[in-house]
Amino acid sequence: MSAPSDAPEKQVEDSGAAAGQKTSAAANRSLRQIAWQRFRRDKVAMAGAIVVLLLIAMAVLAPLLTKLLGFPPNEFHQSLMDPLTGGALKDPDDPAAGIDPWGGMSAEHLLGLEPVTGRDMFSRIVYGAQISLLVAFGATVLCVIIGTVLGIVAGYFGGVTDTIISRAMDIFLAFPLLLFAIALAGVIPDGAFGLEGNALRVGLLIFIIGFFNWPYIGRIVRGQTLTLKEREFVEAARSLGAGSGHILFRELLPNLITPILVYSTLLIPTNIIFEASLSFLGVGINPPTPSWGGMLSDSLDFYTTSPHFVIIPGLAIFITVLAFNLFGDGLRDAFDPRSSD
Amino acid sequence: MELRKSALGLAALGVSSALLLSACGGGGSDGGGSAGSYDQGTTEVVNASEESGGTLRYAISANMESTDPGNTYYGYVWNFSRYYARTLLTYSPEPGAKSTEPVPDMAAEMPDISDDGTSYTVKLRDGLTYEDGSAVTSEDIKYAVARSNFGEDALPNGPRYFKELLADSDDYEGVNANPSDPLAGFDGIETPDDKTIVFHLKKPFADFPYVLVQPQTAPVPADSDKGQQYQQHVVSSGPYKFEDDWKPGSGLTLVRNEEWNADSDPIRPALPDRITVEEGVDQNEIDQRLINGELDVDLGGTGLGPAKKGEILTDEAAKANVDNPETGALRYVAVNTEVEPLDDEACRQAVMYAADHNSLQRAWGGAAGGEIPNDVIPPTIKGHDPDLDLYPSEDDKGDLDKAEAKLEECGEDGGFETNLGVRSDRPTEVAAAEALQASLKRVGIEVDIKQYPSDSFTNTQAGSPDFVHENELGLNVYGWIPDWPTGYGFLSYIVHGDNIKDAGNSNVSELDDEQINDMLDQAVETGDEQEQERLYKEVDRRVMEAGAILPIVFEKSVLYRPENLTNVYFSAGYAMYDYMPLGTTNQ
Amino acid sequence: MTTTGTGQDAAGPAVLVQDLSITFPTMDGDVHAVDGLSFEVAPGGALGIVGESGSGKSATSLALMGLHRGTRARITGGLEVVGTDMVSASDARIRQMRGNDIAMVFQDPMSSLHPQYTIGNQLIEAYRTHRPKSTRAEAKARAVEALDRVGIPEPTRRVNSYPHEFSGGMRQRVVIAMALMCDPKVLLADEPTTALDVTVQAQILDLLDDLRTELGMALILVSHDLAVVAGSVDEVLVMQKGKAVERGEVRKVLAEPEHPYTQALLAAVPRVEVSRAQRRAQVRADRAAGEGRDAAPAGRTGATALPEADGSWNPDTDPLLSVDNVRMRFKVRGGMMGKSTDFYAVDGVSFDLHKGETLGVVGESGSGKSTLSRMVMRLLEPTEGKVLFEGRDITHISERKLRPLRRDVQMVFQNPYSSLNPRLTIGDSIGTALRVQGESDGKLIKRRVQELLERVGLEPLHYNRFPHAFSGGQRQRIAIARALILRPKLVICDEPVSALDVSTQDQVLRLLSELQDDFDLTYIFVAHDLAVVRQVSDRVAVMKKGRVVELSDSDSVYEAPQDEYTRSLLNAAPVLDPDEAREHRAERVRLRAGKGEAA
Amino acid sequence: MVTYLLRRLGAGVLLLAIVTLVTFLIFYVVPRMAGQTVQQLATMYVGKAPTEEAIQATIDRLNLDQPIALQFWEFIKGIFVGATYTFGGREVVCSAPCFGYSFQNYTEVFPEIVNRLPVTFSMAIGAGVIWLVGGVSVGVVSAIKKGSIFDRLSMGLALAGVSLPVFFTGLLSLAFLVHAWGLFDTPRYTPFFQDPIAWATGLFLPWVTLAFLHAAQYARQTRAGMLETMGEDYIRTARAKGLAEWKVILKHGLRPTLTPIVTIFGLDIGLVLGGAVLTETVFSLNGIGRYAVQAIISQDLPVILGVTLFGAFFVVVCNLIVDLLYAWVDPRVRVSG
Repeated sequence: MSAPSDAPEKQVEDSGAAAGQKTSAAANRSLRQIAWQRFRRDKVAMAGAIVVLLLIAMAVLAPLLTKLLGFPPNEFHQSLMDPLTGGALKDPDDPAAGIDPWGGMSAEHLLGLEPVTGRDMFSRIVYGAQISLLVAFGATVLCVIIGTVLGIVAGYFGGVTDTIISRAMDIFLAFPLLLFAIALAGVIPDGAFGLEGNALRVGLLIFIIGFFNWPYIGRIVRGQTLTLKEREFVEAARSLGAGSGHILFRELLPNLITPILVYSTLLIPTNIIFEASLSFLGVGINPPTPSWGGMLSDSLDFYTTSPHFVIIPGLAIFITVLAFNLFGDGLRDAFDPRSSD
Repeated sequence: MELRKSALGLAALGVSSALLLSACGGGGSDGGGSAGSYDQGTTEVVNASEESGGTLRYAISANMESTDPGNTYYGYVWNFSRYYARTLLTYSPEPGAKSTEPVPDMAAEMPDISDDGTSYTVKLRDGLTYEDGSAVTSEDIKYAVARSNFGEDALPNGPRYFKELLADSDDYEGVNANPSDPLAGFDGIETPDDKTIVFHLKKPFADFPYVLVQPQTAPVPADSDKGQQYQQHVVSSGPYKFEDDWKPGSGLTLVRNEEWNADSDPIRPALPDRITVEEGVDQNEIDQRLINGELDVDLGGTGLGPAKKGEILTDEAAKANVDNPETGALRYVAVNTEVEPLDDEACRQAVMYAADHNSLQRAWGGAAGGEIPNDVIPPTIKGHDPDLDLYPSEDDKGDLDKAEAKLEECGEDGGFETNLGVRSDRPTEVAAAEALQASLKRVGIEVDIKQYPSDSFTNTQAGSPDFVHENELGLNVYGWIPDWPTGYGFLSYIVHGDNIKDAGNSNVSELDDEQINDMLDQAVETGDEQEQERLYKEVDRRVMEAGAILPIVFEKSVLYRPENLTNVYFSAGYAMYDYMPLGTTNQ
Repeated sequence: MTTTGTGQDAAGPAVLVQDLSITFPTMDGDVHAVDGLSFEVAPGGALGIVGESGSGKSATSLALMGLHRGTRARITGGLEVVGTDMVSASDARIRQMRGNDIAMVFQDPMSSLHPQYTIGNQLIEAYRTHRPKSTRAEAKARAVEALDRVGIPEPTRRVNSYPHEFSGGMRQRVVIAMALMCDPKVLLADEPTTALDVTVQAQILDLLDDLRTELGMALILVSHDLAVVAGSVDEVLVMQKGKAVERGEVRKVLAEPEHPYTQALLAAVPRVEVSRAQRRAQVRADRAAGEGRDAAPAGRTGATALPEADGSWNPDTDPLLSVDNVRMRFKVRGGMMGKSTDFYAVDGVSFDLHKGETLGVVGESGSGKSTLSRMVMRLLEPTEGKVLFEGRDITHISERKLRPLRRDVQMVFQNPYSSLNPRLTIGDSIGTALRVQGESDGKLIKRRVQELLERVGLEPLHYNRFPHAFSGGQRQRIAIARALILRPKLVICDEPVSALDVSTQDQVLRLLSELQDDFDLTYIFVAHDLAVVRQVSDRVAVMKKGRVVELSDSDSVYEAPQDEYTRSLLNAAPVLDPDEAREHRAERVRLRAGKGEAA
Repeated sequence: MVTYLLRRLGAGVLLLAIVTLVTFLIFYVVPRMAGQTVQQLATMYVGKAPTEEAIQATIDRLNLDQPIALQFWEFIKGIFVGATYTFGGREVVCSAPCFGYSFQNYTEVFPEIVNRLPVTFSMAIGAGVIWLVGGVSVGVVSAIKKGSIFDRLSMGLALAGVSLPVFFTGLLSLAFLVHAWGLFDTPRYTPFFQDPIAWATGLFLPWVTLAFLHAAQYARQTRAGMLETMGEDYIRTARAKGLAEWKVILKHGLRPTLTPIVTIFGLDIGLVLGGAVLTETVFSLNGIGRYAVQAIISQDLPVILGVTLFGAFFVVVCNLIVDLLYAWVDPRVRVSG
């Protein structure tokens, strides 16, 4: 703790005419409007946002989509598959014609067929999005809740509270996270905490990812709170007689929403990858429910005969993560007061 | 032997590779230069040669279970450990059906059986020595049996047949109970002199020679025993010895044991000068290196991983280096006889009718992965009945009408719900589970797949009746390869009611049928082979009728024979290539 | 000390600017930062460029250094420095010029030095860039010399120090030393003292003046403050919105400004010689004139009345606020052993404050004036001493018990940009006070807030707008409204105008004065600007290092200062009259000669 | 300076202690809370003949029925003074630092980890150098050439890089570069001192795979930091001195930008040293990460515990080194701490 500076902030705003004039031009627009305008101009970010929306729509409308464009995700089509290698046949009526290098992609099966079972890849990808997004969003929400509450409390109260919470964040960051997550997912038996099957798996994934990733949000919120609490409006609120609760949630929180929003958007792709990694390592969702990471881990057995099985789930993860990253980056830039255009 | 299925895809991740070691299945190898033909090694010696020298290179996708012959249940260790640990008997070193016959190794000749069938006397050959030159004595063999079977701190990983079978030993508490005289009270084995060993059985047991094939009869000098740590350096009685101490995961190198006396050993030509084992190599990597000639044998013996298998089987030229033998393993779904509503035989039969065998076989890799079975006992074992077909259906896709009728019969019109346990890290088994789930759904049987780690599956989940009942695991994907290739060796553990255990239970169906139990007991007490075959066939039919075992495939492995490997053939006894005669043209 | 090879015409002007225009393209269209600017500076001459925010003065100085390159600024017109055209010269040529022919001193000494290199390293680098053949030792000797020249004590030792080991004033000296390394022909100082305290400012200005005369450099001094340039330049150029509105000899411009903007600017500058009474009288007169009638309450109309006779406060009654020997201790961590040491930000301050009075608190940074105001406000709990409000000891009472008291004591903060929550509408910001104090009738709150908004000169319609829609002056009005919504008795104004341009400053000061009349307020007015404090205060306390060194009625403090520190402060204050400024400078030189240099 | 270091050291030790405790609790207590009994736990380690006596013997041998606090104490004691175990009736001394014996294959945990360290170290060093040098230089060039084609391309690539899970790139490179097209040999570890060239070529693919992800992140971070630094006043000062632009960038711009990068680098390297789980598993490299995964699959608690602690240890040590570097890079830290 150091003495509060008495130094008057004498920075005269003369960073060039541009700044001055722009302020007045922007005066009648709210920050969000400005951000939205900037964001709209950012074509790449807009593309990201559109893909994100499409993905969410895809996940939500999965049953409808598969009804219209595909097959039930767990329906076998083994008559289309080569029994020996598991690959999709070029011509199901003529097994001798060999294996289709495109994995049986056709107007019926847009993304081809899963080796051996012949399940429709399109449906499985679409349903896989459900799990991926559900877990990623759930975990992000958990991160945000824990991170915000602890971050704001640490930042605002400082002292011992801050030390304890900051150390806790250090500890979480010092854990070999992935190891821990797989280990933990492995030691929890089915039926624990009154949950069973996929409800338990999803709950567990959300809990593990959320519980271990909150320090990322926590640190940002704490940092922002530290800066914000030096702002005079906090003192002003105190001098009006406002209590801590009022200051934390009425004065500070509204100012934190933007960074929280931005960073949770950027946390979602991290969480998607995390979920995929866990599924890949075999501690994900139960079969036959499809998950992207799980499909990828199954795919290595078939890369020689069905390369699409490696590529499609990988691309699904890649595109989703990329879209969220683009969206989040764009959001951050749009809200960044320093970005000049 | 323990039945393990290699989980190839994930092997790449190391995930399943930890679990995939297989007791059965074979490592690929093939005669040098002169390529054999497709499946030649299943029935003939390929690339026969007496050329010695060179380094024979093994690799395995996980870590070796153990090097200690007393502490292993994996077929590949049983096969491999013979390089440095000789057993009393071993499987006949020749291809085809004869490879399942026990022949003398350290024993001078086959055991002398007493008239009542309860005592087996074995004479040791002359010239048996350890790597330090000292002589192998009958007491060392008795000690080895004691350390691996008796007492609460017996070595944990091996079988316990001696404990079950030997007379006058129930009070014996193991080699650590009395440090001054470790064998005091162990009266089931007599060692009248250094060259004679007599086994006293509680009752006649016709398959006992097969028990003497197991590596637990390899001699261990009492003063070298370090409990589980003995695996670091097994004192060699064979043609090779450890170059350095073994640490799990860091590989093993064997060099020639100069004290080994070739005259005393009819089994091992001991061609290579050095033998190396690399552990923890990705399955695809192993396959690739076999194909490139950078490796000689896949130690695990389970054959090519799915990725390379697909590639090789579709390549006519490469196929010449492939053998596709039956491993003697049955992959099946254990239909539990206690969990409702499957406690009703009709409900189990409904499952049998509804299953789509074509789909299940595809999950196992199609025809190269195994044949669709109509009974339980594999074709290589006496008692197999090729004419049995209790649940016929068109194209093996299941008979839904019959299934529905059976459902009605057991009062579950329209189906029921149950759970299906499966080892999560074995993609093939998971695929089979999914296939079964899909086919049962056709008659309204809703199956929920529950995944468990394979390391604990037999001990604590599928192998724990309490767990099975509590979690209503009506179905479990399981597999069995016999510890020895007879009807009893195959059937007793998976269908004999007396073998239902609280933990580590392999009678996952919990089938306890008096008729079956009696017939099995009779079969193993009689020495009459025809009577045995009749009884086994009867049991086979009865098990199928009871619907306790839904066979998936009689498994086949796809073994690759590198061209620089000599004297390659498939040994049905170990369900993989016989490792002892192998030589290499690689220097 | 002639520089080699620049080949400039010694007779030509050092800087020649002709019809200079600088344009920035932005998403709202082009912004003309500078528009048709022309001036010249003779070798050894001094030009002051004065203007408020956005006048284009900084853009001009950056262009003079060629620092606009690499940005999107577009430049037209002529821009010559010692004969080289800075617009068309090659990048290499420009680099050769920088530091060598024209050097620059920047506004913020805290950030213009690289924090990770020693100052020696940075000075040597400046030298060897232009004297590649020189040895490191030569450059170091030169650096020590330059540091010595700008008045850094123990330059041989300090040359190895890092910037953070220096105070702000010292850092600015280092920056100047860096500028001097290669004997430039032109020294460009852009707001060189804005971030500094008044006494330090005086020292830096004196130093620049010295260097100019001694080394014969041309000086361009850019500032927002006419008073700062008054004593240091020969010629002054006043800029507004990118254009030069007036240019001429400094005395003439200051004495007889021609352009209305210059006039307004001059009028707005608070003058230290104007007393409280004069100021108050003028404000009231202006107000009366503006409203067309006498708006002040009865009994207060004496436009020429002296403060004592004003009757608005009476020293004999019980004081509204009584501060008794308060101290505020902070633990300062650091030092070599990581131990914390005690530091008293406020150390034994006592005073009484009566109803209707305005107490000015003046001091430089670190004097403890803000800490003092926060203790009175009970945002900080004093370590020792007592604070009595209306006779009640509030020194250590709890936050909960403090709440009702908050109605009576309020504060206006320094920085209107940070004192308003950017995420709350101004209506919410102001209304919060009522809500926190237990008022739940939304309509009532809104009505009262809107009334008050109108009173401080804003539209009631602004109720739902967010702070960013307002200018600095407007925001400060909002902050004042927030402070007044609870009808407090005492308002503490902590540097309320220091972040504002001079013209806005004047308006806000007037508003505060009017409100004091209307709402019967008592003020504690904290500021570093002596002139501002004099104009608003009945009594003035001068603080230095946590202590009050002088406390008296304002006229006596200003006209007959008792304490030496007060005198040096007054002496350092920039004045508008160039002659007076020079007198002050001479006086300072005498003082310094007496006791040695200290910054 | 010394105090500063001591303080950081103390904090690190405390951190390790807490990590140990928490890890211990999670693996020994959480499963119990979720309903696992001591018998069930022991059944996993009893081997192939899980009779009641054998299970009881296992419980006794592994002390599973002792109070958790006591088990924890024994564990901690083992680290400092070693411990004695009984296997198959034989006493085995496990000298300090003893992290216990594997429940599954009876090997001492500590030497097992140490054995695998060279692999993991090699991974971390190679990949770390690639991603640091690659990421930072791309970031710097992008920042300087902001808006250029290079900037757009490399930032596009970087964004793709951070969006590609390492197991996907790893699988792709294995499936196609190695197996299908045969452009590379299958990655494998050769000890550096045995054959440095084989060491580098054998690990090249894993390095690049792991580095790609991080390099992308570093490039983005460097670029952002560089853009921010280049807007600082002292950069303007440096330019005003007439310094050549490259010198402004490399001497004045890069150093402050690197300061936060060093912090992240320390943390990342620490995490990789604790086991690049995915990379090591994908490429079947026998490092700590793969050891850990295998231990997790076989539920081998002492190994899981040991590896986790090692991982945390590396993170803490690397952070400590970062703190030192920090003091070196940024003189302000030296005083204030």
